[in-house]
Amino acid sequence: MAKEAKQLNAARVKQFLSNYAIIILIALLALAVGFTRDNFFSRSNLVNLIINVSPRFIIACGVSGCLITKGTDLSAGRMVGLSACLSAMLLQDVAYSGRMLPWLPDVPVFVGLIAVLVICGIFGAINGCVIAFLKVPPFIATLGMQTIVYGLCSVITKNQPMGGYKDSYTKVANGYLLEGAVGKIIPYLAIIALIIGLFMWFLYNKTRHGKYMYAIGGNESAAQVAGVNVPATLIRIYLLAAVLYALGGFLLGAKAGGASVQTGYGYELEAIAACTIGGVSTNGGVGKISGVLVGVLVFEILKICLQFLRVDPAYTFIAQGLVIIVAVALDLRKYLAKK
Amino acid sequence: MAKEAKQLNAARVKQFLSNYAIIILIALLALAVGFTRDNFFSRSNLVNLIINVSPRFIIACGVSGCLITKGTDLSAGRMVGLSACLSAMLLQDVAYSGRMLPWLPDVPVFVGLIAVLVICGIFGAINGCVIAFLKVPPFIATLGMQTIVYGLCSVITKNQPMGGYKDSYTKVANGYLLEGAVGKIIPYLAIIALIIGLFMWFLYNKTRHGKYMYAIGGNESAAQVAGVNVPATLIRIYLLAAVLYALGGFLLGAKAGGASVQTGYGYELEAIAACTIGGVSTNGGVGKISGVLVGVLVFEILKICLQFLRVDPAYTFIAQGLVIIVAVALDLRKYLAKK
Amino acid sequence: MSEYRLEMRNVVKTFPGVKALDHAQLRLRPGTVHALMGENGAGKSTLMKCMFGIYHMDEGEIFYEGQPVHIKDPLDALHHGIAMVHQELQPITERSIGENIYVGRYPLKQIGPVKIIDHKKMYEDAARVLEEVHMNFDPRAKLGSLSVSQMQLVEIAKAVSADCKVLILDEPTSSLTAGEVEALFTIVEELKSKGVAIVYISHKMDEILRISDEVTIMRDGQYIGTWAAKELTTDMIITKMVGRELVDLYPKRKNVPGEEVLQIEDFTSINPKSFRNVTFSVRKGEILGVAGLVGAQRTELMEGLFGLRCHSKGTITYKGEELKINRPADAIKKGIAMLTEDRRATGILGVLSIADNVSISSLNQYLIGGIMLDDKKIEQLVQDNVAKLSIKTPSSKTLIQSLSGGNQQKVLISRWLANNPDIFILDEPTRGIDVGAKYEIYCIIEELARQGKSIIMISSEMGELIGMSDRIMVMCDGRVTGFIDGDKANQENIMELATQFEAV
Amino acid sequence: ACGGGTATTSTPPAPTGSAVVEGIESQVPAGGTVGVCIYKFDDNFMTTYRTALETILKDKGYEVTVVDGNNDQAKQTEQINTFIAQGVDALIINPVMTSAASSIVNLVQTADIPTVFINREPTAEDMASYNKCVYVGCDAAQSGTFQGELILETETKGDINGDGKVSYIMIQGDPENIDAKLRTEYSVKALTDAGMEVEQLNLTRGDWDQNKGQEICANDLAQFGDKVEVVFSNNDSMALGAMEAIKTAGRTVGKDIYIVGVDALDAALDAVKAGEMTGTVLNDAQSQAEKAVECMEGLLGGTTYAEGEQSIYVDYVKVTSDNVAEFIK
Ligand SMILES: Nc1ncnc2c1ncn2[C@@H]1O[C@H](COP(=O)(O)OP(=O)(O)OP(=O)(O)O)[C@@H](O)[C@H]1O
Ligand SMILES: Nc1ncnc2c1ncn2[C@@H]1O[C@H](COP(=O)(O)OP(=O)(O)OP(=O)(O)O)[C@@H](O)[C@H]1O
Ligand SMILES: OC[C@H]1O[C@@H](O)[C@H](O)[C@@H](O)[C@H]1O
Ligand SMILES: [Mg+2]
Ligand SMILES: [Mg+2]
Repeated sequence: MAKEAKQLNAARVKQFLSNYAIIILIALLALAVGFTRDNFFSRSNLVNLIINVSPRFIIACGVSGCLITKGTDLSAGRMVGLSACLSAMLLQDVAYSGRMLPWLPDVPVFVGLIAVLVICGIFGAINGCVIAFLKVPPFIATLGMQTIVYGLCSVITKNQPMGGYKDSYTKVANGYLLEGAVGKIIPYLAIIALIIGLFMWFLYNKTRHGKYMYAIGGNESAAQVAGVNVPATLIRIYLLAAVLYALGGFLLGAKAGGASVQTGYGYELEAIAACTIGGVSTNGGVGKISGVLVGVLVFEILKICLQFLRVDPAYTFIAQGLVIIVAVALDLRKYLAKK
Repeated sequence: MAKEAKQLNAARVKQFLSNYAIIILIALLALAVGFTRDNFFSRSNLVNLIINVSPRFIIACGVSGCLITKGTDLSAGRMVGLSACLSAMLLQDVAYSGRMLPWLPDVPVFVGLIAVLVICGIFGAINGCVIAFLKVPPFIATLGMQTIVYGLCSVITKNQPMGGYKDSYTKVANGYLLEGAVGKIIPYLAIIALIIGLFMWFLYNKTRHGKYMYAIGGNESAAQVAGVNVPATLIRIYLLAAVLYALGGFLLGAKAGGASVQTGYGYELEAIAACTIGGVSTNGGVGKISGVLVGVLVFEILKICLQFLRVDPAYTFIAQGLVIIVAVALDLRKYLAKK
Repeated sequence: MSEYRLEMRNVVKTFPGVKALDHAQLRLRPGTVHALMGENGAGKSTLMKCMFGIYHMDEGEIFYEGQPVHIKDPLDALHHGIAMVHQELQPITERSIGENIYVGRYPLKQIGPVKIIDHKKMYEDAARVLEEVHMNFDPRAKLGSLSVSQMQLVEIAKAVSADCKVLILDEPTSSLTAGEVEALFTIVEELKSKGVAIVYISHKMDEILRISDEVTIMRDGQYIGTWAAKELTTDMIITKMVGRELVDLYPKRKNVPGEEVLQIEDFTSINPKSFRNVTFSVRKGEILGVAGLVGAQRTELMEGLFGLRCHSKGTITYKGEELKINRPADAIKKGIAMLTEDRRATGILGVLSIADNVSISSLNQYLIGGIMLDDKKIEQLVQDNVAKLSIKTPSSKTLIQSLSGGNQQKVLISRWLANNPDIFILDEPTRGIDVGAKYEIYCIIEELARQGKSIIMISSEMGELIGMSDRIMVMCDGRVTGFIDGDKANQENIMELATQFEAV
Repeated sequence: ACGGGTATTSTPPAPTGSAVVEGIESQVPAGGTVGVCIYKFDDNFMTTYRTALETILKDKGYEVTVVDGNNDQAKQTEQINTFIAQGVDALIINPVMTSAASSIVNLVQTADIPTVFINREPTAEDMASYNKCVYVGCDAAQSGTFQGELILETETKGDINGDGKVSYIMIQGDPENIDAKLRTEYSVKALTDAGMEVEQLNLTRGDWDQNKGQEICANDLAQFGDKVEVVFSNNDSMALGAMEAIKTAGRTVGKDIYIVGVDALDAALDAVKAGEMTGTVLNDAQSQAEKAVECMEGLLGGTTYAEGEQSIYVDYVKVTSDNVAEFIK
């Protein structure tokens, strides 16, 4: 009996290690960097981390639904760009000389936000329809959409970079709750990300939509014969995803203080990688919002560590690539119950 | 009876139209451009088309095996780049002042080619092993590899673009069989692509490896039960794919007369799109080399047409994105089990 | 009110190259069990899928309680009170049992302005439903942790809990054992008394005669007729189904078991709950039956022998040579073949042709110059098998996924025959196969044994085991509990061994 | 106007200098077809450049096709081939890789099409073989030097904390780009040439991206804090992102930190005006475009260029709060 308990403990420790291997590795890296470099464990570095993570987490939340249903969304990055550009066009300061749309009256930030969410949402819905009704594989449908959205963005911005935002817009990304007395404590960005995270958690775990999503990912024909409206669910998923990319782009633009057609480039791959590192299975039906957060954190901590270590940029690519592979390889052990 | 025959014919025409819809559309576009623009139907334009298609076809052949086994290879583009850069480093003219490796003696073209094929092949084999043994999903494994290969390429080239190739290297891409008397008739590139195409057709249809590949794509665990050595087959597939990317990169470099870390960027998505347009199913188990050729042709004809039509590049993106989606939407009818 | 709950008239449905339904019909009375019978490929499942809105009919009408209806998709069918247990299981393995039962109709509760899933109610209800089908599983457990038969029970629970007016059971017992079948029958009786019209599809004659009130027989997509079950005998049904008479259920066995060729010693799984300390041997030309309840680990054991699962200790000796089998390819090389239990998951290569499916394991034999495949020889092989096993298919290029279940099974058998194995492990070889084809498969098995091959046959059908085996090995809970000679075997002595659980 | 006769007389200028080539107006009647190859369409600066170019050419009655090389030399080569097949009268090429110039020169020479290279300079050696090709552009090293000079022109010459050395962070563009390389090198060289001691705190790759500029700068400010005196950014996009990080970190440009970019984007000019950026460097797209068209017309009119005289430079311009008003539209 006692022996068994011991064995069990050893096995548990092993399982714990392999379940959380990548988190442990990144934590160790962070510790190592923290003890060898100044200011790594500083409030401002923590705030930076939170600020970098927030929009990416929102974008990754969007893509997670697509992945859970065995899909993907390659248009994510370009939608982020479109949203950032549209936000820029709508929310430039009226006093700014280089305004894209000089005839536009002052648009309240909130109105601008709604507008970009709606516009991107439409493209998301189109993604969903193409996938659900025309049965185009998500990879291809969203690859096409990626190209189309990029083209459109290029048309509307005339490839011109934009800046000169009004303060109320940049404030969204650079502002803090409880500023002043106690110092800058909680970035608005963190609050927005938190709200989205909670909303998504609720959606995935407590609503019919969430269950449908997991059911479709687990076995699409089973879901269908059980009466799940598969097309409607898929369309909702891709639409919601696009709305989240739009929010991500809106925030990213505010954070950077400018946008161009290039904005958001490559974010889809990063988001997909983060989700997968966080345990969202590309085989469908599996994935949690908490996992998505972990995946994004792993990436961003790695990036900050590499910059603190002043690693040559060429090598940072190699490190990031290795982390993607190793993280997922380690993580998959959970699922590979030995037969 | 007669009535049935007629119905059958109508149905056949309909099926023909839907099977070949995208080809017909592109052919119509080409005809329209040909009759409204000068020099479209010219020998030199045809040769251009063939030359543009050749390396892309070779690359798409490589990726097709991955797709047929329900995988993918996002590292294709960067491998093309690595190969182009390595070829450049090995095959610069010894007399060229800006040589990357000034200490290198003159390397025969053939030796250079073998070297890059072997080096890329190793990375391909690593892809295969990560996928087959560590069970990392192909999307993630090759995404990681994409980043790693890019980083490596950046390290070895020090981000320096390279040129100054020796004639015998550029000749591979710019030379013609039967040059002289009758004029430039058959580009070497076309011959190389043809050989590869025939080889791949043979491999896919007439060998065990090909059958195993389709079997794995059709149902991996059933293939395993049937005695297929799944890991070995996957490794062979990713290895061969990388060798083909290497060949593609080698030719692309010769064709462009230069190479840098940027070379090959984005080629994987184009190749995957071309394969899918050509009927390679992302659900696995389905796909033909002739289809791959069709897919690549559709893309390249479209590009040339758009340039002849002088379409604003921003709009060419939109057109290309639409073609990807529409082509696959039309094509998939074949596979949609009648309900 | 019409006399019939549901009526299908003149249903025509064609697939590329196949007329699956050719003016088929069906009339269901409330409160009756209506058996739908026919050979593999007769069109039974297709007809049901038309009723359930999975397929759209080319021609024909459906009347629901006398009114013409158009059922456009499964959701529509569910709204009409039609529920279906599908021949092909529809498991969502990554989700809980409870969620699988309530997928598509999760109980909701209102919280302020939003409706959320009522998990508590869902799991309570699920527990109750499971109890009804005599399954005492935690509804929160992952469905994937169950065996195939347990998943089938969950499917039944799902359909039963739908509170339906028409219930379609398409081969619900294909992987159930006797006890579970009894439980199912009790449920069916209850539903019948509540006035539900039930369609029951099965290839098991005894079940049909026991449970059904009416029988409709189909052949080649056509309607043959409907009879009251009381008027029919097994032989009559078979004659109407097959279109000719079948005299025997099992062939006369003329095989003579010879010397022992295969010895398994102390074979133990790495998984403590699976097979352990298994020792047995098989003779040349012997048919060894393997009996046991669901969960007896018969499948796991055989998969272990075939290299699909890991073992922690034990030896396999074949003709005096100890074999190291780590994956199926190793076993195949040594002349061992295995027809797996789950045809769809580990058998067929769906989008590939019949030719490819037949030849995949034996390609080594058809090489020209060691490299190129000899298409002519392969085609010959396929044609021989199609003829020998009377596989119903338009051509050898047809995709296997468009064949009926029974024909798929025959294709898989021919895959292994092509390999000319010495030892043939068959896991439920006649699951879902019609009587005519069953007899053909038995003949093949017998002939193989006569040629001196050794057969290991797992089956949950007692009759089949008793009728076909020279010896029966019985397993319980991962252990071998005994052997019975074929001619001495009967229900009772098998069950006794099959329930010898270890005292805890 | 651009060279007449076979020999234009300017010598290749030193990095900081420039030479404007005088000559006769082109006599070729406008109305030919021109193919323009841009290395990549979504490049900010090249967008301004090609818009200017298109406008000038169209105004002069040319039929223009502009194509996007997508940062892919192979693709651009294909586009050049298609232009040749189409039979354009002249080509204006912004090469993806200057190292591939010799191949391009080969192609256009065989087809005998007059060609103007812009923005990225091929080596003299590569152009030498074809006397109907010429390069018009800026010398990227000059923009770097100007960045350094902008810092030297500040009160403290970049050494805000007075410790005798300029501590800077470098936000680099895509390092393959010759501009990125030379700006990185020459901005610092200008300081050291002026006798300043420098310390590079960090060099990070921002790929010309504004958001990356913000993140990189924010991270560096967190790590090095007040040590950072100067932020060198290879272009304005990244500088504008860095500017956001500087604001958020509570630092004040001009007082405790300096930041310079290149390109003179509208937003950057605004920032310079507001004192939020120390300065930027104007890459004069309009003048370059005019010059390129002039040279093209010259070539069409029969002008040829001798070896060693095939590069024509246009100057960069330093922008500070003093002269920024001139540049704001
Ligand atoms: N999706 C499909 N595509 C093409 N042909 C099909 C398809 N589904 C069924 N068929 C064909 O229709 C016919 C009827 O098949 P069905 O599955 O209804 O038979 P069944 O009576 O249920 O047989 P079984 O007893 O083996 O389950 C068969 O010939 C089969 O090959
Ligand atoms: N350790 C375990 N954890 C979870 N499930 C298990 C475990 N061991 C066995 N099972 C489940 O119990 C099932 C029953 O085992 P098995 O399939 O061997 O029974 P069987 O006698 O072959 O029944 P059948 O006649 O249906 O094939 C297994 O398929 C497996 O899913
Ligand atoms: O090549 C791309 C780069 O070109 C530079 O000239 C410019 O200053 C940068 O902003 C960037 O556009
Ligand atoms: Mg059936
Ligand atoms: Mg079993």
